[in-house]
Amino acid sequence: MSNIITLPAGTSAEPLMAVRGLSVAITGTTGERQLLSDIDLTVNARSVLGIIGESGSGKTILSRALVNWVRQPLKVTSGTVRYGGLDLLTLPEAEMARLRGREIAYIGANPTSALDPTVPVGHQILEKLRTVSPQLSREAAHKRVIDTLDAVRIPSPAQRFDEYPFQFSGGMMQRALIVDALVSNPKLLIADNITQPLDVTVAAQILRLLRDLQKDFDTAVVFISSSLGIVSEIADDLIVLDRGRIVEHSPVSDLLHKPQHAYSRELIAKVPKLWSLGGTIPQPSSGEVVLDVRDVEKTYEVRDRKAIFAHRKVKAVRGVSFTVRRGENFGIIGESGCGKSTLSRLLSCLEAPNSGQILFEGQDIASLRGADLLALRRRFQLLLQDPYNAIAAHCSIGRTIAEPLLIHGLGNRNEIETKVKAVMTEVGLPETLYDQLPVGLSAGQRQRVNIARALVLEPELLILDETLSALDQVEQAKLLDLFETLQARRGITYVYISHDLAMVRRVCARIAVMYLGRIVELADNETMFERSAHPYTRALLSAVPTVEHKPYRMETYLLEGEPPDPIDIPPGCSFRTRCPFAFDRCAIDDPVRGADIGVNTSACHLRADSLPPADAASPSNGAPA
Amino acid sequence: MAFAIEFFLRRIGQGLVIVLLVAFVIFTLLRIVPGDPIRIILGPMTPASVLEETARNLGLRDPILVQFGRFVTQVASGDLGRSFIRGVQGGSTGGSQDSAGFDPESRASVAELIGTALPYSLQLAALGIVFTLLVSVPLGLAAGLRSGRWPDRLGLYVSSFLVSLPNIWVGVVLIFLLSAKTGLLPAIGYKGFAYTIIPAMVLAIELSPVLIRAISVSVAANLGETYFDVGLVRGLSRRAMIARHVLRNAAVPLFNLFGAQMIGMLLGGLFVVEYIFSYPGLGMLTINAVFQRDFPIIQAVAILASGVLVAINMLVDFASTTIDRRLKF
Amino acid sequence: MKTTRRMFLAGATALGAGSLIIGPTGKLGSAFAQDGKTLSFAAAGTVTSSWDPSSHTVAPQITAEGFLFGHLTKCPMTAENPGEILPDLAVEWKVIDPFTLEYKLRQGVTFHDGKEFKAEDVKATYEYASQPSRPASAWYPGQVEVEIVDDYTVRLKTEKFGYPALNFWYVSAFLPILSAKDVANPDVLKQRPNGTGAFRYEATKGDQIIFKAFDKFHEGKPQIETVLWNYVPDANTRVLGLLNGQYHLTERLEPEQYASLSKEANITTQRGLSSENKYLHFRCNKPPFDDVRVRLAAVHAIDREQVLAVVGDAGQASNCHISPVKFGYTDVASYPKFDPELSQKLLAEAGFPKGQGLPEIEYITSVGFYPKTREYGELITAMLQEQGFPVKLTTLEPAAWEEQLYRRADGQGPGHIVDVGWITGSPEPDLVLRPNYLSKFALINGVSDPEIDASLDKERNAASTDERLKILQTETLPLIAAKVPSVSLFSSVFLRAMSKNLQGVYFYPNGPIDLSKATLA
Amino acid sequence: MNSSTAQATLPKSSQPTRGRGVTARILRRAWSYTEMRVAASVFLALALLTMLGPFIIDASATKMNVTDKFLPPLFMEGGKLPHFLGTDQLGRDLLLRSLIGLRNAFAIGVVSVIGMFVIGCAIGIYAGYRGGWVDVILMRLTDVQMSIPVVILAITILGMSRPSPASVIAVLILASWPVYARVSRGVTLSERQKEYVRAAKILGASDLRIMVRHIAPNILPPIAFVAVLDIARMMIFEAIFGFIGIGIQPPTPTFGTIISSGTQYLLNAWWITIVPGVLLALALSSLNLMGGVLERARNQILQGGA
Repeated sequence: MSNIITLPAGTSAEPLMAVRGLSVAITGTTGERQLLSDIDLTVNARSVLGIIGESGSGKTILSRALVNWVRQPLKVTSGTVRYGGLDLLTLPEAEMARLRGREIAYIGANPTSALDPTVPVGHQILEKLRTVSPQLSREAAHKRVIDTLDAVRIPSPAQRFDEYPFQFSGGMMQRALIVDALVSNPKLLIADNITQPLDVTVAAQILRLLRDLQKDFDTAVVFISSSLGIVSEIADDLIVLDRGRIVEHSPVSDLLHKPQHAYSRELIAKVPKLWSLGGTIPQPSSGEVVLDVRDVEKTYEVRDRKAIFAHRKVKAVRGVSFTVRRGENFGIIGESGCGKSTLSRLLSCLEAPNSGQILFEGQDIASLRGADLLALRRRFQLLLQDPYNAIAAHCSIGRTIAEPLLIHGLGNRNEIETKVKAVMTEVGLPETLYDQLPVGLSAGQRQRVNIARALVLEPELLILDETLSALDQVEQAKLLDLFETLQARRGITYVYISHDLAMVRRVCARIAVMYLGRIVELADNETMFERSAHPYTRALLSAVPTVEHKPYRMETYLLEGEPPDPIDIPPGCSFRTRCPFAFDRCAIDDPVRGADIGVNTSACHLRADSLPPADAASPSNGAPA
Repeated sequence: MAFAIEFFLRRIGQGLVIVLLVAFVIFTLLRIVPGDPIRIILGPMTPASVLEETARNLGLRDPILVQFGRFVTQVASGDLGRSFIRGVQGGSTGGSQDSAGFDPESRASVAELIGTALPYSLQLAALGIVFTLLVSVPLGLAAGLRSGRWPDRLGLYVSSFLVSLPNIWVGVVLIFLLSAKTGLLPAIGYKGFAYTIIPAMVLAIELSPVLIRAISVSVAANLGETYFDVGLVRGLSRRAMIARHVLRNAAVPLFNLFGAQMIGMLLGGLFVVEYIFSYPGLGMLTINAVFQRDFPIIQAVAILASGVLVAINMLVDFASTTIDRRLKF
Repeated sequence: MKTTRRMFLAGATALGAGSLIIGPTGKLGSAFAQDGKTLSFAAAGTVTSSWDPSSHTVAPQITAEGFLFGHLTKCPMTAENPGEILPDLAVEWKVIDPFTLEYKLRQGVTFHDGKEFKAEDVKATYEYASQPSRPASAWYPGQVEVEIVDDYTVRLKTEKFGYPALNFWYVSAFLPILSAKDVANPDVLKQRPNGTGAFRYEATKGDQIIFKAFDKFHEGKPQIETVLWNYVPDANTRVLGLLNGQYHLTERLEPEQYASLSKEANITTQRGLSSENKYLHFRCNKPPFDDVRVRLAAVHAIDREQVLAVVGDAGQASNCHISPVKFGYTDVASYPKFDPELSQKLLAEAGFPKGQGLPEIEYITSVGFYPKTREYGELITAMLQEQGFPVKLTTLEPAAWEEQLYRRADGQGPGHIVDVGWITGSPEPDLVLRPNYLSKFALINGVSDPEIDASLDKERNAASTDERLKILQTETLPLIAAKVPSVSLFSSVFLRAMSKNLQGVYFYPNGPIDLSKATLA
Repeated sequence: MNSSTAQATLPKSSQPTRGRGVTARILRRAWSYTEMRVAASVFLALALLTMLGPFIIDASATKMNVTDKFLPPLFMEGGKLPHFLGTDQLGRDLLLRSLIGLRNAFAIGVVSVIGMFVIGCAIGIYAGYRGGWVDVILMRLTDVQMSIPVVILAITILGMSRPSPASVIAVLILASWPVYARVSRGVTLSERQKEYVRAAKILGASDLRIMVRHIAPNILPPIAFVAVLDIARMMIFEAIFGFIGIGIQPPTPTFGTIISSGTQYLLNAWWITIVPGVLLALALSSLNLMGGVLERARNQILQGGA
């Protein structure tokens, strides 16, 4: 079958891959259920085919079917996947194996579990390279891997070669996997949702990297994503997948501007919008200060593997200060590792800060114990992200919501039931659920149970730690409305901790941006999104995958590399290692953000007007200024 | 390197504490359970006053902590003491009632007794492990690699069946079948290597099911890991993935199983099996010592056993962290 | 009294001895010990490191000492004539008065070290060994003075110590004669045995003791040059060794082993009634067995015939608290018999109708020391339960059992019923009766009964052996049978086996083996 | 296998990951195995036989009858009713004794497993939840405990004291609680990071309440499945103790004592040893097979839905 290898793939006459009438079903105890129906698609050489669909639409199954990776309980029920004159689906396993990794490469959504955790990353890439190109000498292969690692801008590749998968961040790992996929120079690359687990700034980097490489390597790419914003950045053509069926297939610009199918329009409507928002932007409140966070620090110790009996300090939160006023919606945003979750634990009094104070109505919550703490907990609640794990499966819904009342010893059995039912109605849960187990509740309903449980204590301050991020857009919107209603009725103050810029944009009056354990910018909503003063904020905003016009162009603000290790925070401005505008002073002098007295502050030596003006970058693919 | 040094320093330190605690627990236990060794040392008809006096002379009436302190000092200087009961001839003597002249020097040194018995036990243990591996590695691998299919079921049946056989019974049945009925192999006592075979088979029957199950679960779990499927899609062959990655990853839980469970089972098994077969190893020595209230031997064996367990656990953990760098220690 | 001995699988392989192929190494072992001069003995017990006979009461060591030491007299202890006394180092003996015995000593006897045997040695030995501080003094009636009449005549005098000298009449056959020189130097005594016996001590190597024939043995040098005492704790291994020719002689067989070895062509089995009886002692100083009616009720509940059926060859029926090979043995007519109705009646009289109200009774027995103790323990437990005794059986390993056996400082012992055997090396009945039934001792049962005490003193103080025999048989033994501080279940039979080509061996009922006339073809 | 594939196809809401939902699913999954049903039937049949045995076989058969000793099983020459499987050295009915032995062993197994489960998990949850030095000390304690093999510990304690059912159970618990402490501690460690624990804390629940009301109901059911295997293990230990002579004392029938006394008569009355052993092996095999299937089902459910 050597003709497969030598086949002049991608000639204009013939598509690289053609899928015809592909159907996949799942077999289970309840019989067969169709997951993909009658898929037709064509991948042309050197082109990028985007596939967009929501979770559950069958994207991943489709992507795997393209490499004949369909296993029990899934089953291909009909159709062909033709590649170079062969039907991959009927190809014997041994011949399929000769195509995989050589002609057709695949990258999945979960980079951290894609490689053997016990073998250094470089060694695994080397192993693959040597398998697909046995003629390469060990030294040559080694050099090629390191060169390619270098090409995808992995810092100090020779050293990284010997590091283990767990030592790679998600973004680094995804780069390594791109290397792994491209090192054999395949004709077709299938990239299944590869930016999904990544932060927006890192995802933007990966996206750009993939686009560059695709051009350099002349590889055809099937790019699968659930984010229209992302896929539209890279794809030439776009396929819209809805419940296992292709509903639309058209060039990206056509789809974005003239969607044919109702579902496509729905998808586009769902893409979060930050700047083309209707309605009013939330305004700062002038109420009394409810929460006053003063210069809070939190450090953890980890064991040092390189020295004897040594510990290293992880500086998770470094001098965070802000104030929240009554009736206000305050937002804290940042990417993974920025210290949000530590801050959330500090705010919810699960941990105490190493230094600094957290004052709730003037009282330092870190010093509270016993009954005082219990009393505080009534007025001060936190809502968590995961609606599945936050409530117990073995308790009835009524019992779950009643739990805080029982803990605090509020009321007798009847009073509790009345209260619980009232609050259930308030959050939009039917009273009939009172005696039911949470099994079968949707994510939104579960989150409502969660909210009801917090509300039953009638708190004054609610901290929402990624509370809505597990929900889809529609549910999110409904709950945000609920919060608004509750705020109006009960005068609750909210602190939203989130990485979701669109959500924050919609509801928060004032917003703090965190980077490496610090608030780098704190400003009111409008200033933040329209006239941000910090390069990091701008980078963040520029990387948001939207399909609207952005004031900050990605080309201008794209960040290099990844945030430094919180153990080894560089001297000077901690952002300077990635800042496109860093200059000499940044390396010596750590910029300090002014105290939060209601004005907008930013921790940057540059004044907002020395940064490139919003929406002023050149429209071409120009290098950063 | 720094990691290795710290690892061993830390673990040896912890290990010493554990061994010391084990020694203390056993030491205390021996002194609070009913049964006064002095009656056995001196024999049944010794007058009470003589009993007391000898017990005092031997330090058996001091507070436990004082006795323990003395014992630890003695062990630290390399002396495991002398048996209460066993004469230098090796056999247990029963009561030498020479109250005036009870002379510990005439009793066998514990270190020597252990030194004599240990090689037998090691030989038995080694052969047992070899048998165990011969049975469980092929079966476990087959079961793990064909998860859900017949080799897997076979593995389940075989391990469920073997684990249900009490070693005492298996021992007796094997003696009956292989020795008494057919005369294929010798069984009771020890007069040559052949005497190790049946006891080792009993050990293997006890250990195999655990290992079969562990290997199959561990291998199957790794086949279910994303990296395995991804590896195939990345272009590596199934064989290469299994040989280079699955087995490597599967080894980590197996190492831990070996350290945490198998060695303990092996030690326990040795005791019972040696007892069944009158096999002159450590287990036999210890069981007799227990029944004879021969404290010095029991203590020494307990210390030795826990020391071995601690050391093996340390090595196993080190091997695991070397294979899988994510593991903490 | 005590050995460690594995009962495990005892008999398992021996039962199939006929069809048994010994393992590969078996052949190897048969190569040695075939020269006709070396006898290899598989012993069930080992010896202490002290060779001073007065330092212990350990049965296997007495067997070992049997090779080495001579005694003034010999008692073959046969059931036909339990009181028979034969000369050994003494050639004549007579009663001078109630407190004096005279022995004429044999001339021309030498110790292993070459010293000539004389009256001084008898004096030294008797006066040393009978000191109450010597651990083995319990074997002897009491302290004694020895008067040297001349080099070959001695007189044992007991007047000063207040008991009749006749008490030594039989014990003289049991007390090993030491050299006066050694008695003066206890260290030597401990380290190197020096007697007048047929064999001398050569060396101890690991589990083996080597004895060599004594050239100047007064009855003539034994034909067997070397005796190897191999300590083989496992009964099964002993049998296997015997079968494959590694050993010529072995002891302490299980009944099943004995039965199957009897069928072997080249093996001689030997079944010898021993001086040991097996007893169940009742702890008489605590309820409920402080009441003689309850004790009798228990005894009437036990069908000793069934017990014997379980014990098989290892036991022989006897209705007496002493063994048939003991002086004074008689078949006590009034010995309590299996009678459930009487048992119920006695229980009711004692206030425990059908056993109601009895506390839980613990029956302590050993496993692995005497044959079949657990089996008949279960049987007796069931029999007692049948009559309403709430009995719980506790089986212990020999060491643990022995630790529980004797009364403690507070006078009481653990449990309520204890299974034990009592063996002595002389026909003297008092060695059994006084330690067990005299209130002052009552080592195990703790009985305190003036009538028994009086009767025991009366028989001891009898002026002549005939009179003593009469008192024992008509008064003392029936009295003990009526009061049952303990019940004697049966008399033990020792089961041994040897190679067919070993002949002329004499086994004493308490264990020692006389090889001085033995030949090995 | 292919959990990731299956996961991708299932809508999230159908994947309960914790609590009783899981338990029920594991049980359902386990029951779908033929092995489970066969093993359960065998076990149930034995249990029934144990309960009914004394009614089927004449009760006097348990009594000793020296004239009827060493009767072979019915299928052999010389067998005699009502002794289906023959008699022992004291003429007692072997089947009945084995069944009673099985019942006693099972009772001891169950009680000791419950004991070690409760104690071990309580300690494990406490250590895992508390963390810090409490954890270090408790875990080192389990190290110590685990460094003494069960048999050695048992021989030392039981061999030196007077064994009774209670002391046998106590020794088994003492020797085996660390396993449960370790497992439950491990799960608790990861569990206390989970959101529901944080949620409960934020609501103001005390630590005790969190451990008892929130963590325990979540983590214990899956551990309980493994405990089934331990019942069998404990029954084997009970037999070993009986064999060595440090278990429950005769005449109460236990497998260990029956086997150990039978070994003396192995060649002329092999059934005394073999018959109870076969019965025990049958009972334990069914128990172990059930445990094995449960464990397997648990792994499938937990890995498939994690």
